[in-house]
Formats: sequence, structure tokens, C-alpha cells
Amino acid sequence: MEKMITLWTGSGLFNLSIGQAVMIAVGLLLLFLAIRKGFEPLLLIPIGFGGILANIPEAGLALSAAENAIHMAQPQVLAALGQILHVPYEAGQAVTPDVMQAFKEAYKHGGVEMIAAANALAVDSGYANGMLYNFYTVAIASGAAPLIIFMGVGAMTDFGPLLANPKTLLLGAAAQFGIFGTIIGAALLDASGTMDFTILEAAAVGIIGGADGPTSIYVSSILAPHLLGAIAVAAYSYMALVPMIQPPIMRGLTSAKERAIKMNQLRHVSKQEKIVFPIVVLMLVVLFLPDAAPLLGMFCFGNLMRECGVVERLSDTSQNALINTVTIFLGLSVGSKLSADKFLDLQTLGILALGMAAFCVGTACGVLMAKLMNLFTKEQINPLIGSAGVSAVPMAARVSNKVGLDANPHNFLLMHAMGPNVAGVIGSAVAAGVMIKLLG
Amino acid sequence: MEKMITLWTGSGLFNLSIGQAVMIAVGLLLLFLAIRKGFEPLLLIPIGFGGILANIPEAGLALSAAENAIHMAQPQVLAALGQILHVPYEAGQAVTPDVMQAFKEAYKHGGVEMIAAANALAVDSGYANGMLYNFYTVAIASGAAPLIIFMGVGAMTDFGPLLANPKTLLLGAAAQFGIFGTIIGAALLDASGTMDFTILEAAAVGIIGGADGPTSIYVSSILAPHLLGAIAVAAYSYMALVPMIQPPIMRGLTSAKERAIKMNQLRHVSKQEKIVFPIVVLMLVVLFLPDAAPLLGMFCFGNLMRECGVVERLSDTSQNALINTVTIFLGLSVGSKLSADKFLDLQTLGILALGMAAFCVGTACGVLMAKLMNLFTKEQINPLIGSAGVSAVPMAARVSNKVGLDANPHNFLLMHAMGPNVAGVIGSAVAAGVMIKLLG
Amino acid sequence: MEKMITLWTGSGLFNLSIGQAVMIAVGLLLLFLAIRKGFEPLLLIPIGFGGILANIPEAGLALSAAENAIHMAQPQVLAALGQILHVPYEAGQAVTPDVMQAFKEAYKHGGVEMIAAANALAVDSGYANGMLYNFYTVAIASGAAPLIIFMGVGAMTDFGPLLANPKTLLLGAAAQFGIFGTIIGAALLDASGTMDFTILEAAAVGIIGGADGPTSIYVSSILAPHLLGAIAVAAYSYMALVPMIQPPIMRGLTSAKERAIKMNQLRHVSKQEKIVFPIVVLMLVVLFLPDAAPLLGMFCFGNLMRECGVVERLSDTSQNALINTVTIFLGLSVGSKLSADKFLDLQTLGILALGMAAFCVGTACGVLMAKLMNLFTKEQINPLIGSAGVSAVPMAARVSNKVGLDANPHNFLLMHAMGPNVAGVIGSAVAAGVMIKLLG
Amino acid sequence: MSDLMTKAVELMVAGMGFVFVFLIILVFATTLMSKVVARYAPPEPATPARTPRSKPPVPPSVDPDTAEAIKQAITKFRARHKK
Amino acid sequence: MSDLMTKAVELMVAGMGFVFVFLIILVFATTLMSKVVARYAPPEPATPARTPRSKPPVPPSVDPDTAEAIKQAITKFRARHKK
Amino acid sequence: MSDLMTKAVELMVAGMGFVFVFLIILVFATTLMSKVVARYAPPEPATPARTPRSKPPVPPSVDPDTAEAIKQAITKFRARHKK
Ligand code: NA
Ligand code: NA
Ligand code: NA
Repeated sequence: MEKMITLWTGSGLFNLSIGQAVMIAVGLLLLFLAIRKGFEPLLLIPIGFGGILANIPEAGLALSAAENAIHMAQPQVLAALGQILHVPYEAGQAVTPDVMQAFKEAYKHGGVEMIAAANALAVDSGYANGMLYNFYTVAIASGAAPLIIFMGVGAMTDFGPLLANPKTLLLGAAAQFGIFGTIIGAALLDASGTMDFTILEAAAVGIIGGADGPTSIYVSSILAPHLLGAIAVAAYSYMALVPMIQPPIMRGLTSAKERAIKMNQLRHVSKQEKIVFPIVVLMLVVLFLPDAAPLLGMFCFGNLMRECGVVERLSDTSQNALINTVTIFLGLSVGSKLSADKFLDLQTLGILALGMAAFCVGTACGVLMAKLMNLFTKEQINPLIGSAGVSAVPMAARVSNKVGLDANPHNFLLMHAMGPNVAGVIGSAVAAGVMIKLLG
Repeated sequence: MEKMITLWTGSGLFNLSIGQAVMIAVGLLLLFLAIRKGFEPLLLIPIGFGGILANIPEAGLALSAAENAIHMAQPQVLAALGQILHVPYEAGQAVTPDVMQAFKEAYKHGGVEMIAAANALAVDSGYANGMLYNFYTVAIASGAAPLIIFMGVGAMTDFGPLLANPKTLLLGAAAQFGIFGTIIGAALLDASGTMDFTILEAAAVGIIGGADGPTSIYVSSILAPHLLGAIAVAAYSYMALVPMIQPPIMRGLTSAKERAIKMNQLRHVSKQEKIVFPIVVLMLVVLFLPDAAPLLGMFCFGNLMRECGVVERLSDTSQNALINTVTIFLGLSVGSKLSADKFLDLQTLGILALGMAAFCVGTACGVLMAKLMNLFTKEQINPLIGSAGVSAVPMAARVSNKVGLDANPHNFLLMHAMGPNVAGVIGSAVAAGVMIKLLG
Repeated sequence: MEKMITLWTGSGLFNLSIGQAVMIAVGLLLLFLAIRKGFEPLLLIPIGFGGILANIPEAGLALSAAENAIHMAQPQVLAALGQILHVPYEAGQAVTPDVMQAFKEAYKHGGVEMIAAANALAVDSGYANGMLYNFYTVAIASGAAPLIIFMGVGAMTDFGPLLANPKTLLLGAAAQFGIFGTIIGAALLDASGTMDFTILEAAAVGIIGGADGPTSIYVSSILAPHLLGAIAVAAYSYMALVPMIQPPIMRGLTSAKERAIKMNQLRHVSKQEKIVFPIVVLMLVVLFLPDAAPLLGMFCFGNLMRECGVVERLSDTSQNALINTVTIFLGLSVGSKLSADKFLDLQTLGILALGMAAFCVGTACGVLMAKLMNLFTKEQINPLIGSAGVSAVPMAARVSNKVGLDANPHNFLLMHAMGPNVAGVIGSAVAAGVMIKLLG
Repeated sequence: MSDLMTKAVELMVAGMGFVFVFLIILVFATTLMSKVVARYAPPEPATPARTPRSKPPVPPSVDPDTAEAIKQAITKFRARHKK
Repeated sequence: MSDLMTKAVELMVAGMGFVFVFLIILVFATTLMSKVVARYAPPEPATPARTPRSKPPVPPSVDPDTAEAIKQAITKFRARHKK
Repeated sequence: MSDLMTKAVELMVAGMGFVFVFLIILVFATTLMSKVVARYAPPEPATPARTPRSKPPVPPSVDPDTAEAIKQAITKFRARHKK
């Protein structure tokens, strides 16, 4: 009977908080969007599922051993933890919400050795790290997973269209205004008193405008890990919404005549150029922006494996088994950051709003940049390909193509838009490097 | 010459103990059974090979750096280790078996920080963790490998037959009596004075009756890691023996007429039902049994990836490259627990006997449950499909089919038996959750 | 403006040292050799690329958090590190090159706990481990990557030709003279005063003569990790040069008549022999050389998975997704050891020269051993297959075949040379075990 | 009764009880779910938007190589079997 | 202007400035690279030595099974459609 | 002779000695093993029970698509070449 009571008092139904219920609903919503609406399912299914797992009451899957020990609040263990974390608590004392809060804060702000000692004590007392916590540590806290995915993306990327028309790189540069404009937006929200952001948080939110999943996760894991869940969800959701977000802006900023501009067919790009290009990018990273070295280094490495033609088996694996494996664990790990106390916050609303603004600003700036370039060059660019500069490969390029076909049914812009599209990936990785350099 | 003596005194032939020789023979036997008799080769080949590697004298592949240092027993190192482990030993003192035993015991019962300090000292003194010890730490001690395999199993499981006839879930419930009956059996053995079991050990042994490899390994790694080797070997061996163990019990408990019962063809199950089902299971876990969240969560996640139809590449990888890789390291890691001093013990015989009993009890209860259900429902169930409730997917379902064909050559029970078969997987994961909740 | 200065003073162009520029050029050279000349591209592309990444100024990708903190030399952090590393330094003091050197030396020679404390402090101060440092720790420092690759190589190896003619094992033994002869060579260089080697370094350099990549990396990671970069680069480069290095030696040591010797066709080898062979090798390791257990154990395990016929899916994965993944990270990790201060050293020239000598000596001894064997047996061996005993599978066997065809256009030696070729793999793993036993 | 036996019996009662409760609830939940899906879901599941990164479906019909092979085979056959 | 706003503006100026500088340099570097490659590189890239461990290329022509199938099909067809 | 040279020579003697001893034993063990296997093992290895999780063998014969393709090809061919 006593055992039945243990089972009941330890059940989810008995312990479910409102916040957890809401977050489980959010997880289910993400799964629905991914499965029925096709919203970036490769990431949103693991993220959504991980989010549900992270909010199972009492399971503590997203918590470290010490956090689980604090949650369980056995007086003896708390007293011992108090010694380590410098929280004044004695075994007899009542465990008030204030006390719990004090422990949580002390743990959150503890140094590496203090955290290690607290976890060692918790393990000795019979607690264990949650599964998702372990996944997060290995996949994201180490920085490895986004970088490995970026390597795989590099191995999937064809720079041919960009090499045929290198000046489309500038479109990829202009679209990064979405990132930095969003930081201004966050500062405005902060100044207006609506919600608080630090410069680190603002920068992490801004990277949503890069429209690049692994870059967003990498940057926010360095600058503002507590916002990682909301940022990743916003980034992938908006990438999925690109076909809805972009067309009105593209039409609003261009005339029908501009949209109908036909571009010359792209020249043939030789194998050697494709082999040398990732090395050129790498050399510029070496010379100008060492802080972009992890992201762009792995990206160029993947691309070199693809193009060099002598390591197909490595290229294949990084495009398939390896990226798939890492995607599963990256997604579950991101989901582990969707716990109620971190996600159900006014800031999350701000992040969602700013992320949307970032996409819009990036799209607009890409289009305007194309129009600006047309003032200076004879060979006209269809400004619709400017919007592809936000990256969101290859969705944004397809959107350019589709809007172009609406204006001129014989005008295929897809290959032209692939140039700014992949340029946007490089552009946001460079922006990420700048932000890590200046703030990290 | 001196070097030749070093080689000779460090050779296996010079150091081989009887126990190690016996365990190497056990490893060879497992390889033989796997290769020639087809006993679950995917697991028993890595386990058997790992068992041989773990018993190579002086190689210390299954030992940590500190354990290797203790084994080598250099006086200076022992003295320093004694300081850390609180073993009274001075550099001059003779290294008697008692002293060695004292060091081993102190290390085994040391806390996390003490163990870390001992290993740091051992590494500074030139010792290293054995290869299998590292594999075990990463694959099993972290809990990751069984969970990842369970995810892959989920991605390989078709719940269609179960959804067509949900009441076969009850057969999967009944078969779990094998687990809990075995715990009673262990208590009886303990009461009889034949051998000693704690409740944790009894529960870990009982899980063999779940007839599910990853569940057995996961539970025993939490409740009784020192028995993991024997439990995993017993679980996989008996799963391979299902075609021999089950038929006599099935025939003994049923009449010829019952065995010939024809069941209606299963209804068509829609894609949507299959997509929603893993989410339903997950929600019940959320509400009622958070402690089953790691196992059933990963299982449902794998199944959702399979059924949702939008992440084939993730599903493929979790069914192939990922599960294969993890299986290799899981097997070798389990093998690392087949060291002579842990395996060659009276308890192992008890585990083998109880494991066999667990399978028999589970089989019988599944069959009897089906007969019981027939008393209450009009639509008759062929009791032979009850035995499939032990899981051992898909072996047990095939056995049901085969025994059914013996009774009625036109009666194909395979699809009907797949329902209880996969229900048994859920059932033993639930049972595992209950045991971890109440004992872990 | 201040931010622009930060960007400029943190840029590669501002900080690039001569050494780094040279090492980046070396990395580019390796990429060129791999892509255009086909020099072992599977390894040399990741190694070359990793070498470039490791030498990006200020990026610190190959450094631990503490090493990055020392490099950045913030006075407060240095002072705190000084406390931990026992370097006398106070926050006000000037950071002279001598001070930096003192910190680096103290870190390099620190014990496990001191290193851990220094890294914890560095992380608390905002520094992080470089990406390549993390890869190196997981892949090589743990010993895992070379062993997993060796398992995959085992799963790709067909011992049929060796089993058909077991006495070719002796050719694989003779070729190991390259390893030990090189150690003598290193001792001579040391005695001549040209450069200094310790016995550990000499042994690590000697293993290049084993002509086996994973073995070289495994041994040097244990005996002389600071030379690992140069040793791995030498090993793979010379393996790629086998078709140029070997033929002159082979022709010089044999008469035209000897080169034209026709060998009997190899007998059929049964499946069972192939299954039992890896177990026989393993048993000899158990009995005679426990220190070769990690390398030969994993090799035999891979081969058993290949031959046993019941675990194709594990064998497939270890030959494809798993070995490819590990190769990528092994290569990048080796590249992390190509930093200027470790590679641009007189010793590296010595290593390159000795490595070349090792290949030549190994080739010569293999050929001479074949001639010696012909004095004692009636069934003549074509001495050209002796050179294949250095391993470098399957390149060296192809060289034997080609040189043989030059002498007698109807004499196909390929299958005959595969015997000593794979024997060479076993031989150098045995040699590695002996060196680890006597020196490790 | 020994202490271990007491614990074992308690564990069995709680465990089997819980397993049955859980799976009985699952029977009802599944049955309900199937009914809800049957009523509210579209009769044929809408094929979800295929993600760009997933593999393309198997090409539906005869591949060019096979067609070519057949043509060649038939040509040869005619040539050989010509009257 | 709030402190955060100052920092944000500074970050934007530095960031967008740097992104443009970097990508403009990349435009020139890429254009230069393409010209250099076009001038100095062999017109058709020398196929690099295939590594022994890489997968063999797809066999070029009709596989024996298909050929056999065709033969059988034709035999059957002739048999059935014989006058 | 320098200390390093002494150590190197010792290492070479011990190492090469051991390598030869090990591989000579392996020659004998392998030869013996082959003989034992030839004598005691069944002449054709019993195909081990295929594990349920391993991939199914390649389907032995013509797949339906190919067959269909052939039928169509032949039909077309007849149609075109009809007198
Ligand atoms: Na972007
Ligand atoms: Na079960
Ligand atoms: Na070798």
C-alpha cells in the first residue's frame, strides 16, 4: 500500500505543474507543425519530443544530478549541498520556496569546481544526471554538434552558382542586417521597459536573423545558453515560414518590371574552382576573423571533402549517417532547454517577435541591396534573388524562383538565387564570428 | 635478457589464473553458440569477445587506471593510493592478499571524488584506463547505449497489429509476471540459505523475465551493476532459446481445440493511428510513470520517427548505422563485466536458473491470461499468442505461429501474435520503471 | 572605432607568426599532395585541414582552456593560474616571454589534478577548450579512435591468402626490422650529437617503419604524444610513396631470375578456417603478449565479425559509417598536433629522415628473409613478395605484383603478396605491443 | 517471513498491479484514440510536405539503362533468330 | 541613449562593417582565384588517383541478372506468341 | 656506447626476438588449426541461423518492375515492327 502511495505521489498527474502542462502542449504543437505542416521536421521533431521529455514531472531528464538532488530536497542531502554551494541551510530547517530558490541560484552561478563537487555529492547520494542533460553536455555544451552539422551542410553545398557570379556575395552580406537590426530592436524593447535584455542576450536573439539553424544554436550556446531553446525554436520555425514571410516583402519593395528582369545564364564553373574556393574562404578566415574559425572551418572542410573527389566515403558519411546521428541528439538536447521555467517567460515572446522582425529586415535588405547594385552595374540583377541572402537554404532560393515565375512565367531564378542563398550562410557565420569576438 | 624476463613475467601464460582460463572458455562458448547455433549473434559475439578481452591476464582492459595501479602493486604508488583511499599501507610493507583486498574494497566503495583522486594519481603514475573500461563508462554507466538501442528498436517496431486489437496489450501485461515471480524466486533461494540476494539484486535478476535485452542492461546497470554481465548473458541466451523453452509450456497449458482457434483477420490500421500511438504512450508515461520516461520515451521517439513519414533519414540512421555502432560498444562493454571474480560465483548459477524460470513463468502467464480473457469476451483469442507477451521480438511471435500451425495447418497466428509481442516490450519497460521508482 | 581596433588586433593578419605561416603552407601542401597526387587522401585531407585550423592565429583551436588563458595573458587570470601551477607571478608584473614560457612549462608537466584545476579556473574566467583540443581528447588521448579504425581494418581484411600459405607470416616478421633498425638509427643520430632523442621518442619514431597508420598513431600517442603530428604525417606520406620507395630496393636485392619465380596457385581456404583464425591470433595474444591486446584484440574482433557471417550489419557499419566517422575526427585530431612550436623543430627533420630509412630497411629485410627462406624450403618463394611484409595494405602487395610483372608478364603475384601484406599488420601490432610493454 | 521475502511480495503486488493498471488504461486510450482518429482525421492521410533534405522517392518506372538493355537484347535476338 | 542601445549600435556598425569588408574581399579573392585557375590549371582536371578504400564506381552496363531476365522473357514471349 | 644506444640495441634484440617467436608460433598454430578444421569440421559450413534483424538476402530473381518493363518493351517492339 505504502508502495502504491509512493507510485502515486511520484506520478506525473500528482506533480504536473501548469507550466509543464503548457510546455508539453508546446511540444505537441511543434510535432504537429513538423508532421502535418512540414515545418523543418528534421529538427522540430527531435526538438518537440525533447521538449516533452524535458517537462515530464519528477523525471528530471533535463537536470544534472545536483539539480535533481535539489529538486528532491532530502534534508540531509540539502544540508551537505549547502556546505558546498555556500547556502545557509541546516538539516532540520523547513524547505521553503525561498530556500529552493537560493539553492538553484547558487548552483546556476557556481564555478566549475563547485558544480563538480555538488554533482559528486549528489551522485554519492544516489542521484544521477538526466538523459537529456547528458546529451546536452556532449552535443551542445562541448560545441561539437552544431559544428559537425555545419560540416555536413558544407558537404551538401554546391558553390557553383556563387562562383559563377561572385558579386551575389554582397546580397548575402546585406541580408545580415537582419541580425544586427534585431539587436537594435532588442535594445529598443529594453529601453521601452517592456522587457530586459543584456547585450549578450540581444546578440543571441539577433542571430535568429541569420536564418541558419546550427549557427543560431552555436552562437546562443556561447552567448546566452538559457535562451537557447526559444532561439532554436524561433529560428527553425521561421525558416519553415519563409514561403509565407518573404513574398509580401519582396513584392512590396519591387516593381513588376524589376521582378520580371531576366538574368543571363550562369557560366560553367570548373571542378578546380570548386576545390579551391573553400580554401580561399578558409584563408580569409585565417587572415581576418579567427573567431569564425570553428564554424567556417568545419563548413569549408565539409565542402572540400565534397569537391575534392578523393574522399567520397568521408563525404558520404558526413552527409548521411553522421549528420543524421548528430541531428537526433542536437534536437533532443535543444528540447532539453524547453523547460517551463526557462521558456514560459516574457522574454520568449520578445524573442519570437524579434526573430520574426529579423527575418523581415534581412529579406528587405537583401532585396534593397540588389536594387542598389543595379544602380552601379550594367548587368542587371533581379532583386528577387536578394531575399535569398538570408540563407534558409534552399527554401529562400525557391521562394525567389516562385515569386519570379509569378511575374514572368519563363524566368527561372532558382540557380541565380542559390548564389546569394549560400552566400547568406557564409555571411551569418562571419557575423557570428564578429559577435563572439566582440562579446564572447 | 632482463627484457626477455620482463616479457615472460608479463605474459599471459605466466599469469593466467584458473578463473581467467574458465572465463575465456565461457567467452569462446558464447562465440560458438552465436556463430554455429545462431544464438542472438548481434549481441553475443561482441559480449563473448569482450569477455575474452576482459580476462586477458595483465592487460587490465576492463579496469580503471586506479584498479590497474592496485593490481600492479608498486609500493610507492600503493602508499600514495592508501592515503587517498584511507587504506593503512606504507611503502615498505609487504603486499599480502589481505592488503590487496583492502585496496579493492576501498576503491569499490569510494565516493565520486575519492575515485577521481585515485584515478588522477594512477594516471600521474603512468597507469591508464583499460579500453573496455572506457567503453563501459561511455556506453553503459552513462545509460546512453541501451536507450539509443531502444530508440532504434522503436524505429523498427510496427504497432499495426497491436492497434488492430488493443486488448492484446493485456497479454503483454500478464507475461510480466515472469519478472516479479522471479523476484519471489530469488527471495526463496535467499530464504533457503542457498545463496544471498539483496532486493536490488533480486529485481535486477527478475528483469531477465522481461526478455528484452536493452531493458535488462539498463535496469541492471542502475540496480546491480556487478551482476550486469551474468544478467545480460542470461537474457540474450534465453531469448535465443525461446523456440525450445516455450512450446512445451504452451502445449501443456492448452487443449488441442484451443490451439486450433482461428482468429478474425486484423482490421486495417490507418497511418494516423500509427503516428498518434507513440504520443499516446508517451502521455501515459508523463501522467503515470515518470521513471519509465528514459526507456519508453526513447522507444516512442524512435517509433514516431518511423511512422511520421517526414524524417526517413533520421529513422534510417537510427535503424542502421547508429544502432549497429552502439550495439558493438554495448556488447564489448557488457563483456567487460565478465571478469572471473564477478562471474564465477554461486550467484551466477542462481541467476541462470532464475532467468530460465522467469521465461517459463512469463510464458505460462501469457497463455493463461489469454484463456482467462476468453472467459469474458465473445471473440475468442487463440491462447498460443499469449506466450508472445514475454516480448523476445519477433522470435516469440514466430513460435506462437509455428505451434499454431502444428495444431491447424491453415491457421496463421503470426500477425495476431505480433500484438502481444510488442505489448510485451512496453510491459517490461513499465515494469522496469516501477522497479527503478521503488528501489532505485 | 574601439571595436574595429579590437577586430584588427584580434585578426590573423595582425598576429600571424612566421611559424604559423609556414605550418599553414605545410597544411596546404598536404592537401595538394592528397588531392592531386592521391597521397592517402582519406587521412591526409583531414590531417592537412586540421593542421591549418590548428595554426590559425588567436583562434586557439588546438589549445585547452588553460592554454588559451595563458596565451591571452590577462594579468588577473595569470596570477590566479600562477597559484595553481606554482608559477611565481603577481597581477602587476610584466608578462615577459620568460614568464609565458614558465607558465607553459608548468602546465605541460602538471599532474592530472593540477591541470584540471587550471582548466576549471580558465573556464570560470571565460575561456574554453578549442574544438580540435576536444576532438583530440575524445579521439586520440582516450586511445579509442586508432583502435576503432583498427577494428574496421580487421573487418576489411581477408586472411585467405595468408591461411593458404602461413609461412609468409615470417616475411611479415622480418619486415618489422624496419621498426627496430630505426630505433638504432635514432640512437646513432643522438650519439652523433645532431639531435636529441629519448628512448621513448626513438621507439615512437621507429613505429613509422610499421607502415601502419593506426598503429603508429596509437603507439606515439602513448610513448611520445608531442611527436604524434610529425610521426603520423611521415607514416601516411611514406605509405603513399611506397610505389616509389620500394621498387629500386626490390630490384637491387634480387636477380632477374629470382624475380621471375612462379609460385603455385594458393589452395582454397575454407570458411571455417577464416572464422577460427582471428580466434587463434587472439589466443596467442592472451598467452604471450597482453600489451598487444587492445590493437590485436580489436583487429581480430573486426575480422571475426567479417568472417562469421551472422553479423553482417555490424561488419558493414564498422567498415563504413563507423570507420569513416572516426577517420574524420582522427585526422583532424592529428592535425591539431601540427602546431608550429611542435612541428617546426629539428627533430621533425630527423623523424622524416628516419621514417624513410625505416621503410627502406623494412622492405629490404622482407626481401632478404624471402631469399633466406628459399635456402631451406623446396617450394620456392618469389622474393618480391617479401617487400609486402611492411604492410601498407594493399599498396605494397600491388607493388610486388607490378615489379613481378615487369620480370615475367605472366606472373601474377598479387594474391601471394597479400599473405605477407596482412602478416605485416599483425607483425607491427606485435612489435607495438612489445615496445609498450618494455617502455610504456 | 524473511525481510527480503516481504519486500519481494510487496514489489510484486505493486509492480504487477501497476503494469496492469497502466496497460489497461493504454487499452482504453488506444481504443479511444483510434475512434477519434477515424472520426476527425481525413480518410486518406495528407501526404506531409516532403523535406528538401530527405531522399527522393524511388523513381517510379523503368530506368533508361534497363530500357536500353531491352532494346539491345531484342535487336540481338531479332538478328540471331532472323529467318 | 541607454547603455544597451549604445552597445547595440556599436555592435551593428562594427558587425555590418566587418561582414561587408569580409565579403567584398571574398568577391575579389574569388574572382582572382577563378582567373588564376582558368589560366594555370589544366583544362580538364586530372582525375586524381582513386584511393583503394573508396567504393568502386557503379558498374557501367547491364547486369547479368537483367540480361538473363530479358533472355527468359523473350524466350517465353516467343513460345507464347508462336504462330 | 651511449646509454640510448644500449637501450636501443636491447630493445631491438628483445623486440625482433619476440616478433619472430610470436609469428613462428602463429605459423604452427595456424597450420595445426587448418588441419584440425579440415578433419573435424563439416565439409560445407552449416549456414548459421540467419538473425531476424539482419538484412534479407537479395531477392533471387527478376523483380516485377523489370518483368513489366520487358513486357512493355516487347509489346511496343512488336507493335512497331509489325508487318
Ligand atoms: Na544567413
Ligand atoms: Na517483455
Ligand atoms: Na607493418
